[in-house]
Amino acid sequence: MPKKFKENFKVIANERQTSEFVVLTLKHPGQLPEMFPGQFAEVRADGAMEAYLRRPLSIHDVDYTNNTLKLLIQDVGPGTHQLSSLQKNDEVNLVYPLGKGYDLPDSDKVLLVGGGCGVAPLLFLGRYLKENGIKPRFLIGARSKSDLVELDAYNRLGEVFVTTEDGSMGTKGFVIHHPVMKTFDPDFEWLYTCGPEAMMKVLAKYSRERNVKCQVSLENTMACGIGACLCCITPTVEGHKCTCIDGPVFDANYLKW
Amino acid sequence: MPKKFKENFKVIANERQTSEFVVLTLKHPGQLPEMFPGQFAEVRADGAMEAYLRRPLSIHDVDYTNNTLKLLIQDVGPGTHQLSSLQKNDEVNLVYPLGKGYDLPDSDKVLLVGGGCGVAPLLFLGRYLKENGIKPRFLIGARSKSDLVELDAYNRLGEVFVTTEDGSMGTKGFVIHHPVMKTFDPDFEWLYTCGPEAMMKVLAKYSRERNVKCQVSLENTMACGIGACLCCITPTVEGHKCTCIDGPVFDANYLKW
Amino acid sequence: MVDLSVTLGNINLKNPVMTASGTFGYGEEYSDFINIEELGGIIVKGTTATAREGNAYPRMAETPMGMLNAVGLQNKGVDAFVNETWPRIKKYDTNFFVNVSGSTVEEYIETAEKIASINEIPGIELNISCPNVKEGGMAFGTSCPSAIAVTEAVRKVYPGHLMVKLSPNVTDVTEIAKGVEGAGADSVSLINTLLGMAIDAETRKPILSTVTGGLSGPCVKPVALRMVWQVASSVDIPVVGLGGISSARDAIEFLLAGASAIQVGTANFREPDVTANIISGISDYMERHNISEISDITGGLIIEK
Amino acid sequence: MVDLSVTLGNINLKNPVMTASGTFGYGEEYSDFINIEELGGIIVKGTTATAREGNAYPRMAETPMGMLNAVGLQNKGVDAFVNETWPRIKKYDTNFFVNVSGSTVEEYIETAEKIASINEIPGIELNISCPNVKEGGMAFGTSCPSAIAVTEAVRKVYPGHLMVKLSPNVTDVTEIAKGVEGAGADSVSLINTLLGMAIDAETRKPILSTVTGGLSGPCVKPVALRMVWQVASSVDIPVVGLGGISSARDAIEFLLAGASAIQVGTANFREPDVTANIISGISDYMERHNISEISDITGGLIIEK
Ligand SMILES: Cc1cc2nc3c(=O)[nH]c(=O)nc-3n(C[C@H](O)[C@H](O)[C@H](O)COP(=O)(O)OP(=O)(O)OC[C@H]3O[C@@H](n4cnc5c(N)ncnc54)[C@H](O)[C@@H]3O)c2cc1C
Ligand SMILES: Cc1cc2nc3c(=O)[nH]c(=O)nc-3n(C[C@H](O)[C@H](O)[C@H](O)COP(=O)(O)OP(=O)(O)OC[C@H]3O[C@@H](n4cnc5c(N)ncnc54)[C@H](O)[C@@H]3O)c2cc1C
Ligand SMILES: Cc1cc2nc3c(=O)[nH]c(=O)nc-3n(C[C@H](O)[C@H](O)[C@H](O)COP(=O)(O)O)c2cc1C
Ligand SMILES: Cc1cc2nc3c(=O)[nH]c(=O)nc-3n(C[C@H](O)[C@H](O)[C@H](O)COP(=O)(O)O)c2cc1C
Ligand code: FES
Ligand code: FES
Repeated sequence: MPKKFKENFKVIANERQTSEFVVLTLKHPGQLPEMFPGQFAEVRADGAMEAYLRRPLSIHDVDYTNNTLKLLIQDVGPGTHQLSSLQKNDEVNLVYPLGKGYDLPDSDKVLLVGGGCGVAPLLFLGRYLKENGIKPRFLIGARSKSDLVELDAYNRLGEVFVTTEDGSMGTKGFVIHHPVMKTFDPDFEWLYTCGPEAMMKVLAKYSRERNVKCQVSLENTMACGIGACLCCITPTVEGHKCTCIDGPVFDANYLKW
Repeated sequence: MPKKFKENFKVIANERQTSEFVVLTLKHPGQLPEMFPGQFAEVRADGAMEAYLRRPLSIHDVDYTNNTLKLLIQDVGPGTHQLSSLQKNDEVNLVYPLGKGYDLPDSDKVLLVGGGCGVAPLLFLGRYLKENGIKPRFLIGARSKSDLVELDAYNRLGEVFVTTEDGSMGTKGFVIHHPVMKTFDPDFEWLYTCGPEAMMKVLAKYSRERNVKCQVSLENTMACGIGACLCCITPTVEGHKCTCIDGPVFDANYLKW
Repeated sequence: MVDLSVTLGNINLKNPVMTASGTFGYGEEYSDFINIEELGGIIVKGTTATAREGNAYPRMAETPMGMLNAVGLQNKGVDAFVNETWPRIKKYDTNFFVNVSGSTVEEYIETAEKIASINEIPGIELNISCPNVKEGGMAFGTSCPSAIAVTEAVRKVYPGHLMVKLSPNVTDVTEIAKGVEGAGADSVSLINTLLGMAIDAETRKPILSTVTGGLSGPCVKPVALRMVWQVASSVDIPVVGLGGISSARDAIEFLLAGASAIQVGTANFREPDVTANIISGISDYMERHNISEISDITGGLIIEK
Repeated sequence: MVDLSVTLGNINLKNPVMTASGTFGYGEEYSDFINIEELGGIIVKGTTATAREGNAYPRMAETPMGMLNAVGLQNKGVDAFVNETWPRIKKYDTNFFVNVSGSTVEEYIETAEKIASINEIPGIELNISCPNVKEGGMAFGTSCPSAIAVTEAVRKVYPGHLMVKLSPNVTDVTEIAKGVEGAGADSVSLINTLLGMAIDAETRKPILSTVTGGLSGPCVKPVALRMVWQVASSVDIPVVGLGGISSARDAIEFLLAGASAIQVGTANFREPDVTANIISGISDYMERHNISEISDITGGLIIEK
C-alpha cells in the first residue's frame, strides 16, 4: 500500500463559488506524493467545537508542479463550515492520500456523472483520464444553475452536459433524464459517478441493465479513514467492506445495491 | 442592580505586549453602558475546543467617547490563547459588566498594587480615581522587566513604582519589599490590589497590621459569572459568598484570610 | 400557528422548556438576558430543611465540552426560601418548581411539607441523587429500595406534582424509574450529573475540593438521551429530559426520545439567553415540519425494524 | 534519564502507553504515522470464536467531543487471527494483547484457548461488556455474578496474563472489579464505552442502526478517571486506565489516579500519531518533575484532608 501522510498544508486560495461551495487551494510544504482520483483526505477542522473527528474530503484536483491540491467543500455543518472559512495563509492538517480511487477504464468511451458536491473527485479524474489518453465527458446535475460550480474547469478537459432540477440550465430534471443517457449504449462503456446515493443507485441499475461498467464513490460516515475502526462499512457481495480502504470507489456490481 | 448585557464587540486592535500578554481593544456597536473598575466580562472563546465555558476577564480600560473597552489578556491556556489570537475585525462575544468593583476611597492617600495579569483592572481603576479627584500611585510587581506591560499608560495617570523578582527593573524582590511599603503608614490609607493570591494575602496581612483599608480582587474559577451556579465561592466572615457577584473585589477583612 | 404548550400531569406549561436546578439560580439572575416569564418552568436550586454552606472551594472544573461541579447543595434552607426568596420571585408569571434535597428521609419530608404550603408552586422535583447521604454514603437515587422509600414518604405529605429526578450513575435506570412510578411519582426527570473527576497533573492534586463531582454539559448528552429513551419506554408517567441540551435541535431529540418537557442546565452558563433561542427554535422546527403540537413530537422517534 | 518501562503483573512494557481495542486495528494500519514498535502494547480488535459481520451501517455518530460506535464485534474469528493475522503482525517488536469477546462463556473459553497457543502473545483482554449476550440481554460486565463466572471459566483455560475490561455502565464498578480480581484476573482495564444514543432531529430516526451505541472520546474522560481512581483504590491487581486520553497530560492524570498503564482509543482517529506524542510527553513531564520511574507517578494523587 502506498504511504499515507499527516501534514500541514498552507491555504493559498479560498475561492467561493456559491453560498454553499468553496474551492480551497492548499500548498504542500515540499513535494506532493502521488495521488489518484477518488482518493480523499481526512481534514482536521481546527476551531470547530463540534468537529472532534476529521472530515473526509475528496481530492478535487492536484498540481504536482506547484505542489498544490484542491478541495471542493460544501458547507453543510460545523466541520465544513469551519473549513470553508479558512483564509489565505491559514494552515490546515491533512491525513492523506486515503482509500482506493477509480480504476482506469478498458475503454475510451467514458462518462463521468456527478451531482452536488459529488462533483469533487471528477475534476481530478477527468484530468487523470485525459493524461492517460482518454477523453472524458462530464454529465453534471444540480438543483439549479446557481449550484453549478467550476463548469469552465470541466470544459477545459472535455465535453460537459448539464441537468438542473428547475431547468435553469441544461436539461430539466435529474442526470438520468439527460438525452446523453438515452443514447448511452453505443457511446459509453464506462460510467464513473459520485454524488447523492439515490442518484448513484439509479445509475448503477441503469448500467447493470445495459451491461456497462459502473464505478461509484460512497460517502459513508467515517471515524479513522484508514481501516482501523470499522465504522464505515458497506455491504458487498463479499460481506461488509470498509468504505475508507476498500473504497470509497467500488464497482457498482460489487455492492449490495 | 445595574443591567448586564450579552453583546458582540468588534476587535479594533490587538497589541501584543510580550510573548504572554496582549491588549485587545474592542468596539461596542452602540453606546457603552457605565462600568466600574474591578468589574469583569465573561468572554466566549469561540474556536477553542477546550473552552466551552466563557472566560472571566477584567475590564482593563474604558473609553466612553469612542465606545471602546480594553482587555489585558495573559495567554495561559486554550481560552486565553484563542482570545489572544483575535485579529482586527474579528467579533467577540461578551457578557458584561459583571461583579462588584472597587469602592471609592474615603482618603486621597491610595496605592494600587498589581502583580502579573493582576494589573488588568488597575489601569481602569487609576483613571477612575483620577477622574474622581484622587491621584493614584501604582506599585507593580513582575518576574522580570520583560513581563512589565503598559508602564507608560500608568505613568500618565500617576507615579509608578516597580519591583522585579530578578531585579532587572525597579526594586529587586516582591512588591512587599519595595521601599514605599516601608513608609506606607503615613503616606497611604487605602490599598487596592489585584494579582496572585499569595501576594494579596501578604498585602492583606500588612494592611491589617497597620489598620489600612485593603481591597483585593479574587480570581476564582467561574462557570456562570452572574451568581447562578455557586461555583465561585470564597469563605467570608458571613459564610460562603460568590466571587462573581459579591466580588470579585472584597475588603480583605471580610475574607477568611 | 404552532402551540408550544404542554401538560405535565396536572400542570400546564407554556412550552416544554424549563431550566435545570442549580444552573439558573432563582430565575432573577437571568432576567437581564431573557424574559424569564417566557419559560415553561424554572426549577430553583436544591433546597434543604436547614441552611447549608455547601462544599469548600474549588467547586468547578472544566472538562471537554462540559464541567464538573461540587457545589454540594449550598442554600439558605427551606424557611428562607418560603419567607425571603419566594415573596421576591412570585411576581414572575411562570411555573416555579422547588428542587427538594436532603440527607435523610425526614429532611426531605420537612422540606416538601413546607413547600406544600405555597399554593402557587405547582410541584417539587425530588433530588434523590445528591452525595453525602445516609445509608453508607450510597445516594438514595442509586438504590431502588431507598429511591422508593423516599418517594413514598414524600408522596404522603406532598399533594402537588411530584417529579423525581433520577441519577444516571446506575446499571439500570428503568428499574429505578419504575420503582418511583410505583411509589407515587407524577413524573420523572433525568439525568442528574454523572459522577466524574478531574486532576491537575502539575500539582498532582484533584481539582475539586471533594475529589469527585458531577459532570454536566454537552458531553453527557448521548448518555442522557439514551436513558430518557429507555425510561420513556418503560414508565407511563411523563418524562422530563435533560443533560447537555444547548440548542433547539438537542431539545427536539429529547422530545423524540420520549420526553414531555426538557430542562436546560449548563448551557445557560455559556449563553445566558439560550433558553429563548431554544423556544423559538422549537417553534421554527414545528412550522418547518408541519407539527402543530409538542405532544406530536414526544416519543415520535421512528425506529425501523 | 527517565525510565518509561512498566510491569503489568508478569509482563514488561516499554512504556505505559497501549492502544485500545477496536480503535487501532492490528497496529499495521497506523504504521505510516508512527513506529508502532515504540508502543507499550497494542490491544487488537475484539476477537470472537467465529467470524462476525457486526452490525448494519450506520455504525458511527459524532457527539460533542466524542463519538458513538455500534461496530458490534466485526472480525474474522479467532482462527483467522491465529492463521492469517498473527503471522503478518508478529514481526513487530511490541506486546500484542488480544481482546477476547463473546456471547457465551463457551465462546470466550474457545477463543482464549486458541490464543493461548500463541506463545508470543503475553495476555488477553477479556471484553465482558459487549451487548447482545446470553442472560436476558444483560452484558456479562454489568452483573457481578456473571462477570465472575466468565472470568473464572477463562482463567481455568488461559495461563497467560488475564486482563479483564470493565464496563462503566454500572452503579458500583469497584464491586465488579473486586469480583473479577477474586476470580483470578491479573489486571483490570477500564473503561469500555458508556451506553449512549444519537437522534437525527430532521429525519426523526436514531443515527445508529442499533439505536444505542458506545460513547468514547474526550467527553468520557472525567467519568473514566473517577472509575479508575475508585477501582485502583479497591483492588490489589494493576489497573489499566482508558477513556478519552488524548494527551500526555491526560495519561498522567490516569497514572496519578492509580493506573499502571493506559490505553489510547478514539484519539487515534483524530491524530494517528497521538501515541508517539503521548510517550514523549510523559517523558518530558518526568524530566520536568524529576521523576525517574513511572511507578512513582502511579497512584501519586495527593489528596489533602
Ligand atoms: C470519502 C468521502 C469524500 C467526501 N468528499 C467530499 C468533498 O469533496 N466535498 C464535500 O463537501 N464533502 C465531501 N464529503 C462529505 C463530507 O465529509 C461531509 O459533508 C462532512 O463530513 C460533514 O461535516 P460537517 O461537520 O460539516 O457536518 P455534520 O454536522 O457532520 O453533518 C452535516 C450533515 O451531513 C451529514 N453527513 C455528515 N457526514 C457525512 C458523510 N460522511 N457522508 C454523508 N453525509 C454526511 C450529516 O448526517 C448531517 O446531516 C465526503 C465524504 C466522504 C466519506
Ligand atoms: C474576575 C476575574 C478576572 C480576571 N481577569 C483577567 C484578566 O484581566 N486578564 C487575564 O489574563 N486573566 C484574567 N483572569 C483569569 C482568566 O480568567 C483565566 O486565566 C482564564 O480563564 C484561563 O482560561 P484558559 O482557557 O486560557 O486556561 P485554562 O486551561 O482554563 O487554565 C490555565 C491555567 O489557569 C488556571 N486557571 C483557570 N481559570 C482560572 C481562574 N479563573 N483563576 C485562576 N486560575 C485559573 C488553571 O487552573 C490552569 O492552571 C480573571 C479571572 C477572574 C475570575
Ligand atoms: C453548578 C451546578 C449545580 C447543580 N445543582 C443541582 C441541584 O441543586 N439539584 C439538582 O437536582 N441538580 C443540580 N444540578 C444538576 C443539573 O440540574 C442537571 O441535572 C445537570 O447539570 C445535567 O444537565 P445539563 O447538562 O443541561 O447541565 C447542578 C448542576 C450544576 C452544573
Ligand atoms: C470504533 C470502536 C470500536 C471498539 N471496539 C472495541 C472492541 O472490539 N473491544 C473492546 O473491548 N472495546 C472496544 N472499543 C472500546 C475502546 O477500546 C475503549 O474502551 C473506549 O473507546 C474508550 O476509550 P477512548 O475514549 O480512548 O476511545 C471500541 C471503541 C471504538 C470507538
Ligand atoms: S473509517 Fe475507520 S475503518 Fe473506515
Ligand atoms: S460563577 Fe456562578 S455563581 Fe459565581
